[in-house]
Amino acid sequence: MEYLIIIISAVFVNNVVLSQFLGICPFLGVSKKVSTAFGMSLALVLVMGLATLVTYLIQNYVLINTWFGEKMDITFMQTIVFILVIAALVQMVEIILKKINPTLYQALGIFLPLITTNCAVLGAALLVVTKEFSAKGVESHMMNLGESVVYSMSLAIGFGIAIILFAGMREQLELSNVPKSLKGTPIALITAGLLALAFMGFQGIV
Amino acid sequence: MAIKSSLRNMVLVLTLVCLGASAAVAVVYAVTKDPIAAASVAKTNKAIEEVVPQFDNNPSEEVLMVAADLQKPEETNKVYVAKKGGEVVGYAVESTTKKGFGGAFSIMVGFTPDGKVFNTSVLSHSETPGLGAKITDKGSHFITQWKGKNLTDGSVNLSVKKDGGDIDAITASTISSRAFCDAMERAANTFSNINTENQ
Amino acid sequence: MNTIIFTIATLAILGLLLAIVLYIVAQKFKVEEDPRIDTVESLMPGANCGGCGKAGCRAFAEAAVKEGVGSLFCPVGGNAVMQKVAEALGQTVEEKAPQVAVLRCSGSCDKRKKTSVYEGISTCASVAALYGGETDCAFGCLGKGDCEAACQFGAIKVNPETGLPEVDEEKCTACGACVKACPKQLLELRNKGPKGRRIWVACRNKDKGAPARKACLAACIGCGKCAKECAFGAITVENNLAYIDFTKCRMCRKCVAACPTGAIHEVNFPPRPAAASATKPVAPAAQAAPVQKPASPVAEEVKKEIPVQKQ
Amino acid sequence: MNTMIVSPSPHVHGKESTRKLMGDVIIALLPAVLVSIWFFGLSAIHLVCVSVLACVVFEFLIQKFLLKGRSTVGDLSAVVTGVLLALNLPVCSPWWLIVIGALVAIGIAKMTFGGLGQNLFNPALVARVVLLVSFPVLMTGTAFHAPETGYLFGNGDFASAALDATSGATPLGFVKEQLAKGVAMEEIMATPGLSYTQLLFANMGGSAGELSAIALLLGFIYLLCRRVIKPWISLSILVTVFVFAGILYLANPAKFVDPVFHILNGGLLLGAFFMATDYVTSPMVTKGQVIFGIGIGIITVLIRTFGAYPEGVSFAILIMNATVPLLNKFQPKRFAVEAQKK
Amino acid sequence: MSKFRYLIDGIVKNNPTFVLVLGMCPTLATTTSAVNGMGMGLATMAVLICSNMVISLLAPVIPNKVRIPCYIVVIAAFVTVVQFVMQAFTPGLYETLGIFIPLIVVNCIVLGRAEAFANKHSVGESALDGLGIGIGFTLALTCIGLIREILGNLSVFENKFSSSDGMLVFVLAPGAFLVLGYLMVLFNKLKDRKKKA
Amino acid sequence: MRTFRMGGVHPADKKISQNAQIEKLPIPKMVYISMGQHLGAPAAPCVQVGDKVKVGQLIGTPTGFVSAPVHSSVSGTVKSIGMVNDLAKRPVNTITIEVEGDEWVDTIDRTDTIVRDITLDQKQIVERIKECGVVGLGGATFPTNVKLSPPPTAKPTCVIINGAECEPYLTSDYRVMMEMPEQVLIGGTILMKALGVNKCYVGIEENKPEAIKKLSALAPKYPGVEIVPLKKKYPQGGEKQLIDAVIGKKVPSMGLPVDTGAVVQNVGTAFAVYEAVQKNKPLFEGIMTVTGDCAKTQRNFVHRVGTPLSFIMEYSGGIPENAAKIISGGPMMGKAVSNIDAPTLKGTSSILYLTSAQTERKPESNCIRCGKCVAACPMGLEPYLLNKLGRASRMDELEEHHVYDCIECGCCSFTCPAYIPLLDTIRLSKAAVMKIMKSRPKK
Ligand SMILES: Cc1cc2nc3c(=O)[nH]c(=O)nc-3n(C[C@H](O)[C@H](O)[C@H](O)COP(=O)(O)O)c2cc1C
Ligand SMILES: Cc1cc2nc3c(=O)[nH]c(=O)nc-3n(C[C@H](O)[C@H](O)[C@H](O)COP(=O)(O)O)c2cc1C
Ligand SMILES: Cc1cc2nc3c(=O)[nH]c(=O)nc-3n(C[C@H](O)[C@H](O)[C@H](O)COP(=O)(O)O)c2cc1C
Ligand SMILES: Cc1cc2nc3c(=O)[nH]c(=O)nc-3n(C[C@H](O)[C@H](O)[C@H](O)CO)c2cc1C
Ligand code: SF4
Ligand code: SF4
Ligand code: SF4
Ligand code: SF4
Ligand code: FES
Repeated sequence: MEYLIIIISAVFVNNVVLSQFLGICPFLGVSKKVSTAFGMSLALVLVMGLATLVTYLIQNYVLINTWFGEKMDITFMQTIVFILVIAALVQMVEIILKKINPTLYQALGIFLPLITTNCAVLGAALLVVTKEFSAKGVESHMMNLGESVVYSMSLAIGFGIAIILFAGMREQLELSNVPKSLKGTPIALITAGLLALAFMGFQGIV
Repeated sequence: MAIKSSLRNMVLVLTLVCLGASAAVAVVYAVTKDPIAAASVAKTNKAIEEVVPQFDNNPSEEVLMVAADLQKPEETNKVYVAKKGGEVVGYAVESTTKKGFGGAFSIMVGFTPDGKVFNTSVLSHSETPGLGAKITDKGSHFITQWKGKNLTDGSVNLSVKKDGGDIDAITASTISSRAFCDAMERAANTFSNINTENQ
Repeated sequence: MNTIIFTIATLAILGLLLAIVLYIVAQKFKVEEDPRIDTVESLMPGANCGGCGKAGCRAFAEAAVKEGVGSLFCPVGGNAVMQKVAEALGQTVEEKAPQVAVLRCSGSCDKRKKTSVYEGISTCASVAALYGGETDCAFGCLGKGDCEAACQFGAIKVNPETGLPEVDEEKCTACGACVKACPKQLLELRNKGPKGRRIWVACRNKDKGAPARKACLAACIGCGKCAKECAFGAITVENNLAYIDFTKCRMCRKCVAACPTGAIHEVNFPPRPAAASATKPVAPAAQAAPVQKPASPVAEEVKKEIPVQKQ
Repeated sequence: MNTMIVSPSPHVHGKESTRKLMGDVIIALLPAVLVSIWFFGLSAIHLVCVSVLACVVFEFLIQKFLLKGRSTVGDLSAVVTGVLLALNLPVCSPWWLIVIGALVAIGIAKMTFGGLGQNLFNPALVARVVLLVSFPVLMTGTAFHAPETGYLFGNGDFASAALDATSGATPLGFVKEQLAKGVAMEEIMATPGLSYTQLLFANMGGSAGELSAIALLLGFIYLLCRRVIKPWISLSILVTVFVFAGILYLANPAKFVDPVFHILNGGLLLGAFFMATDYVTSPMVTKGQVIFGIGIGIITVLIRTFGAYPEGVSFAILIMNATVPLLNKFQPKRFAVEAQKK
Repeated sequence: MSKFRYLIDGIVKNNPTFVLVLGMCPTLATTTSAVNGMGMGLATMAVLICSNMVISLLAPVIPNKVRIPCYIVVIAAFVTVVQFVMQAFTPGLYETLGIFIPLIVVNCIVLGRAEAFANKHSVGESALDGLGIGIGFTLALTCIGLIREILGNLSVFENKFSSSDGMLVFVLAPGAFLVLGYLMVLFNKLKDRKKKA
Repeated sequence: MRTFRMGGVHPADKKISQNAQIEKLPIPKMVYISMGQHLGAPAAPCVQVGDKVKVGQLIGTPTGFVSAPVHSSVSGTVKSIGMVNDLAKRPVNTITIEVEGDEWVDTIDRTDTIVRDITLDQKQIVERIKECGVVGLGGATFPTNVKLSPPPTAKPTCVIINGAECEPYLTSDYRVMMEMPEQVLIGGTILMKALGVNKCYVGIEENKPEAIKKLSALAPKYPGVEIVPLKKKYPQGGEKQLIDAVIGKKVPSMGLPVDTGAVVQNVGTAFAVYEAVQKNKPLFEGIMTVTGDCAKTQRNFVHRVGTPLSFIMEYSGGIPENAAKIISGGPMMGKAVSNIDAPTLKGTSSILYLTSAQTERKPESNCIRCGKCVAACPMGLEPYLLNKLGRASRMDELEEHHVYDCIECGCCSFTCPAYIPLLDTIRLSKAAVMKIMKSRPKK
């Protein structure tokens, strides 16, 4: 039940793009076609799950640890360490994917580099280790490893749902004659705004 | 322009850059460590000043850790004691609720020694701007209505009027108001427990 | 102090590991692509118009690197770009005479009566698929501007007054997009000519003289006078229609004066000597305009000149 | 006969037009408008007039000065939006609220996308939701009180009974509040003013268009008869709400609202009949339409039951509006199925 | 004079928000008021200038294959430094901007300028570019924040000019997208008009 | 009652000329016989200028597999051979004959007796049909002999005689059924024999109850022939729709009608087949309607192929003053006439006058996504989408959305409340996509 609440909260209520404002650049950039949006989402679910797994461990076993009998807390290094690790991780995923599943690589590979500079990945990594999770029906608490990974993969799924809906709408807009001065990014932003408005309906569900 | 990407170069450069960067960060960390701590103390002090009558000690140094619920002694709240001329003039109780609309928020409640609320102040929150965030409006009726109320003698029913209590809620923000009441209740209980615990 | 040391150590180790990983990646996945393709692409105009016959500028660059520049030509960039590309690849190119699109129809609104009204989507393709067009000339311009829509350089515009498209020779890159777009094949790429001077038959009407005349006052009636006049054999008449081969034409302008309907256009020529034009029934209009409106012939006079068709 | 007209086939037209369709929708909305005028008198007239006028004026001005195109006021779609917006607002909304709503509906939700037919979200609903989010007090609070001006033709006793009962909140908000307090559903339904007959014919709380289920149904039937809309979207919404709410109700009758109440209340019928069926923002093919309806039904009950807002239809429709381009990927059944057989 | 151009370019021609459409997350998330927007803009500007300068210094000795990681480390270091400084001296702002301060690391503007500009230009030019882009970003964010604040909260730089409530949507998520969208239209129109004139 | 299963519209019926008996149109002074009277390669003239020709004499020979011979419809002297504009003002190779008397070739049986016995065998029938230049008279003028020689892989099972005449106004098929019912049924029997099948359906829409009655009464005399009344719905007469309505099978995309086993022939074609096979009469006459609400008279004629349309208009009272558009064919699929001097062809089925109010194309407004076009399309396409994709030149997507399946029936344009000329764009897109598909190397 707790996991269900975490998932619903991350996918709908606190949608990464539409309510937390993370990962807007790829949301705007890779949403011209539904198929690419779908590929991007899959890649993101994979990377965000992995990244959170790794950074969670780093946070709790490297940055906060006892070394040579001395308690150490260098959480202030979070930002640098996380981003470095994420960058490396993405590269590794790329290599490994290419080796073990070339077809999947064909589908997802091109999106991987884009993900490095995606706020959502670093944002989720930082969120799960710094913020308590709170929602209706659960005591707010720091998330454990399992919850963290599920949470950030759910965030990625939320990203996926938002970007796929958005891409569908943009495909339709592409064929309609939107006023010239609004073509392109402006109309995309306004559409995203209205989508965010609709998603506000999920407020308070969990 | 750039030098060759040989293994030696790559390892060397990246390691060096990391070294340099981490050294810089570590140094700045060391330098700003104290100001950061000071800023945080200043913030607490400012909040204390707001909620208790004038004092001349440094309440940040006179902190009591008191549980709101004696059944759960490990969950303690901070209580800052304000003194003037050695005489206790008030207690500033830090209290947190997890029932806010946007999750947890914490407030500082000042009590005079006789148990009356002197003033309240919000330390941190993530309520909706324009709605729940009105709990931070200092002059609003919602905040001023607490002043002078004695929360420890049972004369006040600590819930919003909608739920049958005595507190006027902020319009369209019943949830935040309820949470605020919850935090007040914790603060009041903490206050009541000061004496029981510290004797 | 320990914190600082620990910090530095952690990050240094991380950096080290990362560098090694990246080195391995770099080694394993080298992408081999001829760097010259990028170089050539950067030299291209980047219009991606397809005028060269390739799928776009990048495709052109690939072809140029692979097959050599020999048979390639970028109409947009012209000789200047081709020269640069050749230089970059260490090859040579032949100069190509600069070209420009011309319209082979003179049936402006005042010369060609509308005999029907077309209703439907406003594209030449649609009109052409449906019928011969709003006038009685089944060969002439339909005026719905498919060519204008096809030109990505804004070089061709339908003049609402004449109902005919006009080519702006400054902007035209001779990419040929309009030539492909016109369902009536009314646009032709012709050499720009010395000092921009060109002469061509601005008509494609293959009807016999009488019906052609009836449909359009400016139609070529296939009378053959121009061909007789031309000393260089540049003009041929076939299916009641004259055509000037621009490779043979020497710009003497005799044919222009000989044409009884004004179907032959000339541009960028200096004004004729007064005497010459006075004797001719057809006086060419003001010179410098990129596309000439042929002067309207005096209808009565010309009628007499229409020779009997031989078939 | 000098110049004949020549055009590609077909040479005749069915004579159906956008304006006629919109006119039919307006006619279908009349019963609901009349009911609200019957009960709220002048203020309902004020609401509808301001809303329609503002929508039409904004459409005209934007088309003329910003988009610089042929005036599109004549197609009557702005009037439809105006009437629906009015039916979605509390009866005594101040004029400025209505005007802001009209600006949002026409300016942001419709003309920004290029006008009729191009918008992705239902304009009237975008406006309602923007107002709901922006002015929660005005949109859900005591504004639902009947005006002091009294009822033009109504019967005072009946009205005041209803008013006391719901103390100004919408019936749905009221029920939700009571349920949250732990009052059992049966007890709540015993409150005067909340009987089903009242909901069916004319209940007092809620937006102008939520008053009478019968009036809305009448309009719906008119639209079906005139073949303006097909029933699939509306039916699938109602069935889904009934089933989903029914399951919840059966699981715990004390905690959840019963399904009939769900259906008769809170603009569900208005939404299902008139707003979810907006051509522009609903799928084309029956399969998509059914999924669209099911989605709206589920989200509506979810929001109503668990969400922060007492009312969920508007959000549900907007959320499903966003899925329409994807749902339109369901292609109609092709005639020639075995494509590329050769 | 010519160097001065780099600065101006960053504000108009290469405006990171309206033209390059980069760094959208902080742009949308932190502009609930003009002050917040400006704070975010300044923080980003500080990082931009410093990282631009350092990267333009380091670029010649960095092998291509570790280019991105090196840049990221440099940027992340500056971000962390800014984090400390803000925590110490503007704790209130630091708390409001929250997670978006560390996220400056992945702000595409910063890495983007490092890639597109700093590694090809001198230290001075890079600093100017960072300053220009930073000003452009700050102006844009302040502007968005101001409009959202005026519409959503009826206040200007956190001074309420009316005691009633504004239109809440504008301080909430949808308002961010809408305001940016319409501002972009306005920006483009103004730019077009200037071009024509 | 049977009908096809998807889409369709209900334009007003308007069969106002249905009670006008077929009359013989006088022979004009000059006829213009086009060499391109049929789908496929035009015929090649086989007479010289100055030659004397008789009625029914071969004057054009087919030039390919899908092509048909052309016969003279009059007797007289060949005046010229050359380009003459057709009704769309496009030049077509044409033989102009100056009429002198009315002398027929003597192989033609000119009596009125109905010949019921079919003496020719299967092969001879097809050969005769080919020699007589019989082409489909339902609109496409596809050479009938080609349809009767299906590819060896196809297994014909039935003939369907298309008596739907679903287009408003048109009544020529109805008149044929009313006045030559037996000949049509014999034609059907001949077609069965030609294909070696033993089933022949005659599909007739319910708005022609008299014809249904008449044919049903005669049908029992002809084994295998069955009259199938159909609901009134446009485009019932479309080949694919008719097959679906009558035998419930769907012609596959890019497939041939015979893939379902059915071969569809128009009633007029059936009559022409009868005349060719039983009377040895080549196809040089056609039956056509002159009609329109504003028309001076409502007529049905037998015309000699090559008669100028203007002659027929004059003969039937002249062009009405308020006619704004003249159509050859029905209002849904017919071609607008831009050249009234153009000659009739074998397939010319009508002259229809429409007033400007009737044919008004209002300025198009935005698509309101009402889905009415989707619901109306008998092929299950999405016209609104094809229109948008077409205007954006998205060839790949047009192909994905089956633009090539469009039968150009016009239901979509007819029904669109926004007055969007959907078929205009779809037709162009279809042509462009088909061109691309054809140029693709086959697997
Ligand atoms: C986007 C959004 C933000 C909200 N923020 C708050 C909030 O911060 N505090 C609060 O008490 N209610 C908030 N609400 C309103 C609650 O969801 C709920 O409707 C309200 O508190 C109960 O209504 P009432 O106070 O009028 O009885 C918010 C609603 C929405 C849609
Ligand atoms: C939309 C449409 C409507 C048609 N309507 C008729 C019709 O009413 N009667 C008819 O005989 N043929 C009609 N046809 C032509 C038939 O599809 C088919 O070509 C014809 O019946 C075949 O017979 P034929 O070869 O003898 O002409 C129509 C075709 C289309 C595409
Ligand atoms: C190349 C070609 C071959 C055809 N072969 C056959 C055939 O073997 N059998 C048949 O019944 N129809 C055949 N058709 C006829 C068409 O499928 C169709 O019946 C004809 O175009 C008339 O249809 P319409 O009047 O509905 O347009 C062929 C058509 C073409 C273009
Ligand atoms: C059946 C039907 C329902 C409609 N419903 C709405 C509606 O809910 N809201 C609205 O703004 N307009 C509605 N309209 C009008 C119009 O379609 C709408 O304004 C478009 O979305 C504007 O592009 C409706 C029109 C029709 C025909
Ligand atoms: S006028 Fe024709 S040839 Fe010239 S640039 Fe335009 S499209 Fe190309
Ligand atoms: S030249 Fe050709 S394409 Fe251009 S308007 Fe005339 S007919 Fe159309
Ligand atoms: S014309 Fe084509 S697309 Fe339109 S309804 Fe007919 S088959 Fe469908
Ligand atoms: S019928 Fe017309 S308005 Fe309706 S969906 Fe089709 S194209 Fe659009
Ligand atoms: S700023 Fe670019 S993804 Fe967040």
